Amino acid sequence: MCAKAARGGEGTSPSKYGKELLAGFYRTMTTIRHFEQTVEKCFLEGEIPGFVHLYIGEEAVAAGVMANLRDSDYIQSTHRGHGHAIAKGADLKRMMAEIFGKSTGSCKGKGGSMHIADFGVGMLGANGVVGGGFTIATGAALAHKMQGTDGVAVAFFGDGASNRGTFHEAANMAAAWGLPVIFVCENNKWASTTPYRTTTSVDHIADRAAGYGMPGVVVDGNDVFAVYEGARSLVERARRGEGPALLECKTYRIKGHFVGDPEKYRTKEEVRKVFEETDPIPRFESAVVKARALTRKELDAIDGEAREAVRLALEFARTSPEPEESALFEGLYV
Amino acid sequence: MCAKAARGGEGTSPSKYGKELLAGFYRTMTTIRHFEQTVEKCFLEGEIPGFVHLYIGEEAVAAGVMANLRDSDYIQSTHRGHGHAIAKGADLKRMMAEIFGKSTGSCKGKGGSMHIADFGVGMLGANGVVGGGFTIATGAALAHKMQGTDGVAVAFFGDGASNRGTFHEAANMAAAWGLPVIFVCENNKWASTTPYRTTTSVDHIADRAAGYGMPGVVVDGNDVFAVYEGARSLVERARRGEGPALLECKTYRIKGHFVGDPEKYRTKEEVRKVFEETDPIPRFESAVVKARALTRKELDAIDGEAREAVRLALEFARTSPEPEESALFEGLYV
Amino acid sequence: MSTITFAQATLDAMTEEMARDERVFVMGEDIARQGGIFGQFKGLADRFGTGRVMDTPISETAIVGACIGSALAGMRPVADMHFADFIGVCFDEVLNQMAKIYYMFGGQKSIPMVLRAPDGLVNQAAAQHSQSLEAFFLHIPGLKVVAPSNPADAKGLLKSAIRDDNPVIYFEHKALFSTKGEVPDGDHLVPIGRANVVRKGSDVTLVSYSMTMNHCVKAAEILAGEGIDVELIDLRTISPLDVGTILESVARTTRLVIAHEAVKQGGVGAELAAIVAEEAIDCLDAPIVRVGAPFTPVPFARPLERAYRVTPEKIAEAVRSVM
Amino acid sequence: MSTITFAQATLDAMTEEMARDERVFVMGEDIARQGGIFGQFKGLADRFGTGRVMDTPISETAIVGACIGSALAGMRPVADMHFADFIGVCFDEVLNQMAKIYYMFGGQKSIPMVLRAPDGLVNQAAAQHSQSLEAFFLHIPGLKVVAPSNPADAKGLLKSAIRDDNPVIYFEHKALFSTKGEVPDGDHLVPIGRANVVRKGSDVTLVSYSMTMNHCVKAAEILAGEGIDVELIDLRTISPLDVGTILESVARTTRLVIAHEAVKQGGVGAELAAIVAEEAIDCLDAPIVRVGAPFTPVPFARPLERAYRVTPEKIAEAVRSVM
Ligand SMILES: Cc1ncc(C[n+]2csc(CCOP(=O)(O)OP(=O)(O)O)c2C)c(N)n1
Ligand SMILES: Cc1ncc(C[n+]2csc(CCOP(=O)(O)OP(=O)(O)O)c2C)c(N)n1
Ligand SMILES: [Mg+2]
Ligand SMILES: [Mg+2]
Repeated sequence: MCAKAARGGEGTSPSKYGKELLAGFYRTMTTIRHFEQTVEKCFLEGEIPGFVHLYIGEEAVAAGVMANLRDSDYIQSTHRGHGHAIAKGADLKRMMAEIFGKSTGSCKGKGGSMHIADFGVGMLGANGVVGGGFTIATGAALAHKMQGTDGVAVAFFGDGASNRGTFHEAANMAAAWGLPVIFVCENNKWASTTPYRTTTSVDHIADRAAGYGMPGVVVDGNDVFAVYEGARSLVERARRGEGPALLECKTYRIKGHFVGDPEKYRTKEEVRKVFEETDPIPRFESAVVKARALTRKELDAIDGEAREAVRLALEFARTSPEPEESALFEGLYV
Repeated sequence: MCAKAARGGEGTSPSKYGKELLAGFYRTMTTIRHFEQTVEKCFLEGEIPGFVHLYIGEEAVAAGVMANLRDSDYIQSTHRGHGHAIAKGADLKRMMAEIFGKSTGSCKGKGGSMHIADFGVGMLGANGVVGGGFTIATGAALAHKMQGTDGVAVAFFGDGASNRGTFHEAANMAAAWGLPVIFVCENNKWASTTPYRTTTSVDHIADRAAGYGMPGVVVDGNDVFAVYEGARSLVERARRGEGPALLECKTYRIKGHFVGDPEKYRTKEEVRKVFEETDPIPRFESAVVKARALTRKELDAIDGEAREAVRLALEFARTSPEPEESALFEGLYV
Repeated sequence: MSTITFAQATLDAMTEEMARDERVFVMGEDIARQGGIFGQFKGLADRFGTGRVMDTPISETAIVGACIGSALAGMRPVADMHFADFIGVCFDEVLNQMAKIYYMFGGQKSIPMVLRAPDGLVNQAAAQHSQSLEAFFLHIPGLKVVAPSNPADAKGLLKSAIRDDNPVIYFEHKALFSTKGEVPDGDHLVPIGRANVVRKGSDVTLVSYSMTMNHCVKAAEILAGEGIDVELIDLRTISPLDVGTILESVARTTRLVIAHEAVKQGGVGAELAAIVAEEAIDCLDAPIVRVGAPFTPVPFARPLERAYRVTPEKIAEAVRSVM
Repeated sequence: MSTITFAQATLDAMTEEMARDERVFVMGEDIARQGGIFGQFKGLADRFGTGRVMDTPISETAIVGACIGSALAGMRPVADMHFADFIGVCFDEVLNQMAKIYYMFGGQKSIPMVLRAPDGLVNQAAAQHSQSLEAFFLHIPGLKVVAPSNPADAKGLLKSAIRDDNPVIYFEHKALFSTKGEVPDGDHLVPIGRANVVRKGSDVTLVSYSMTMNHCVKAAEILAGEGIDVELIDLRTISPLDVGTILESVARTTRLVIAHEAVKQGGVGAELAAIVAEEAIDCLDAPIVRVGAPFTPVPFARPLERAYRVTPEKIAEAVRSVM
């Protein structure tokens, strides 16, 4: 347990998975991609207000992790929460409406992008406070344990968030109490404008797991199979009552920190190159096609459905009414 | 660096040290012991108010660490701060007066035991907030670095304090920036009424150092030589600009958590046994006498001086005036 | 009715509510093995097991955060802050999570959680172990804040807080734990948001809460001897404030004095004074006077701490000044 | 005089003070590489190097704690909070360390430190990125708290804060950064603790600070058109309060309205109203009216955020209500 972070899930062949699972991976990733591209466009055109952080390029993490979860499992998300919500099964229409600030939104327009949430499917909320979710997920896991279920909770967090003290307190509590929580790090190399390694003292955040007596696994976060396998063993372990774990998914933040970020701290060239080489969606496509696990046609059909679902969500959001001013005063207390 | 915490300094022979150093170890330890016994007595007799946490049984840690420090180095202490202050060279009279709440105290009677401090000798204060000192010591180390000195800072903390998020934030910042700070854990097996291992997820707190890319060393905290050697290499390393480190000193809290603690959570027998077997002062005495490094007579002379210094401190505290009420309103702003 | 200590009253409340509803549990430092620093959890772990009465690491952000998370997942947690002074450690969890989740997420799930915070001056515990910090939480929408002054209210308010579906901060003064008082038997509930007129009077309205109520009772007795008839109101709930009860009283007495142990500047008294100055200034025949701690950290030494304290004498003097 | 933005004014203050005193340095998230989210640190790292302008980990307790420690060791740190909303993360460091060290340790060493906290509503940033939290710090002895409303004060107060030997929290409203104004050339200092009578008037005293001052200026113009002559006071410093200037004004105008963007309940307005109700109630010819945000978290959707805002119209209406 105290050894260096293990590496997991590399080089898995798609053909060992059933079609349904593979189609699910693809549907999740492509839905997120279309959703985020739509949000970006609408934001830049002034339709969406507030702060918006896009998940583009990191879709394999949400898709791979969430394929191991049930509705009754919980996740705690970050400020970059759309992908998590979609992968956990949140309603696209109500999500898009929320991001547009409409009364039909999942938070009735009170939250917006940074507070996207769908408690009905166990998505316990994006969080505007970086690192605010570690302890909340730990508490949800505690509830599972107290209630005698085999449910788990997942806390997503960024490389930047890994340096919040809440990580430490949650990790120790979860490990000391053997709670079924998986801390999933999306190491996308950047915390806003700050490169990962300049403010974080270790190469792999998963190396910190040993200090809590929990497994720490590093996977290629742009390989949905690697993420799926890495998460699977840790989730199963947690369901068996063997306690928490840390999964670090190495990925890259393709877009600016938020929509509108001038991105002066890195070159377009650098980003373009990484994206071309590692974009999880074409990687998945060519892997499954090559392995004859899914055909181009099947993929295109799924992609078309995803595109259509996002289009409908956009239409729903656009045509939904804004909340009445009186709603300001509603819903402060039960 | 990522390996399990190293063990350091065991089995050192006293004869390799000069007399002055040995006498210093003994003077520090025996002064602390007499000081604390006096404080305990005065508290139980109602002369001292407030909360008082005694350092009895842990003297070797302060003595061993501080023997590596200069006046210009800084320490941040804990709620159990008398021993640290004495070992760092704080004035005994003003310390005792402070604990008595007298105007001649080092904090003019405003702080008391839990806020004992003597900035003049680099003792930056006891802290009533458990874990409040990690980041402050890190900042003092940062100042050393910015000022271009080879000074260091030491943050003392308990096993209980190791679970505060501030530990994590300070450790990462110190390691990422290569700051000359040593985190010295006094693992005395108890956090108030709670046994160490029930709330802390690892056997050795030093095992957490690897997660920050810093050395983590475990020593017998009741062996002043082991502490001295363990601290020495880490302090020298920090002075050379090689960054922070964690030193875990295994010790035991002989007294109740605070003076007056009914101690219902453990047996007197358990405590008596540990104390008899591990009390750092007789251990030191027999080691140096056996090695003919210091004689019984020399030890007795030092002990006598320590006893007398504490007696004088007590007299000073007792005969000093309480602050005037008007002092309440003084010294809020510069 | 039985006469019990404040600590016992809170313990009875915990015991009854934990027996009634198995979703209720409690976590904090040194509460299971020790039974709380003030004996307020004594025997609770024996009765309900350490699965529902949990000793935690010294990790206040994890304590509050985990309670929030468990609440989202259907539990009804109680957290113990050990000393209210440490609430700053988990202030973000209180301010940005616990208080906001219900509103910010559009009412998807409320946080039925109680944060118990032993506060106030006792034992010359000095700057970091003596504070009264309730005013911060008056300024945070989404929280309820209570501060009982006696065993009966301690029990009744704690039971109401546990049953409330909103997050409640429960300030319990450390010096009150050992005080005794009569507590109604059975399922005694005190509604949150309702002040208590403890003493009817016609000359001046004196408002307080928590430990300082005891000083006000003494002050009212002193003043009665001088012919000043004090109407004494125990606020009990600090947020939401029972404005109606106060305005009604001030309308009759035409004078208002507010006393609390917390620092005067920016304290709860400021809000009360401001409300009355806004809603009922025409009723007033005198300045609104506040009695609170001076603007310094709590000092350690005996004479300094004594000078720092809000006392019956200081309260009586303030009342005299408006007559 | 030159006309510059608020952001530039703070940058000039930083540049001048860092050039003047090499003990001054600054740390925060995204300030070196990016120059601050609002451009308020642009180019500072190029000029002084990343040894004095440091990008930190996302570790607010370490940021504030390390600044405190460096101050104890002779430095004069400035910390950037990124958004004031995150000050809860390091609230214990502010409340129990930064504010108390000088007093609690008997004056051995003060903490000459500035905590910069960009606050307020901008851009529909919702519940966790829009708050105005200054009232908490009014209630903490040992801190000074300032909140400039224009570029000249921004520069002068920041320079004074950096030179002050006490810890100062510097609230800078996010919507102000891009606003322009005239700033005196050279070593422009604005004293901490001194309010500014921005507009002389005889009918009513209107007190505000930070961004809301701009709304008050507009309200005063509207009201002037209706024949109501407003005396407008920019508080500038929230703690210690310049009570003298306010009492002097109220004594002349006999009416007081206070406006701020923060939640009304428990806000700075409460303390101001309470002071006047205590010290000058006899001067008053009308209720003291406060204008502040309603008691809810900041909502996201456009119409909700609009309804939430304190506007010139709401302020004008409040003033009319006391005439
Ligand atoms: C406590 C806190 N500090 C700072 C911020 C401002 N902030 C928002 S996102 C962000 C960077 C987060 O980086 P990371 O955790 O790596 O997530 P990523 O954006 O890369 O997904 C920062 C500094 C915040 N929201 N909360
Ligand atoms: C933030 C905070 N939480 C809780 C406490 C109460 N408290 C004081 S000492 C203590 C136990 C500390 O244990 P440890 O760190 O092991 O130090 P030791 O007392 O054993 O020296 C606790 C819980 C506190 N002072 N500060
Ligand atoms: Mg990142
Ligand atoms: Mg301990």
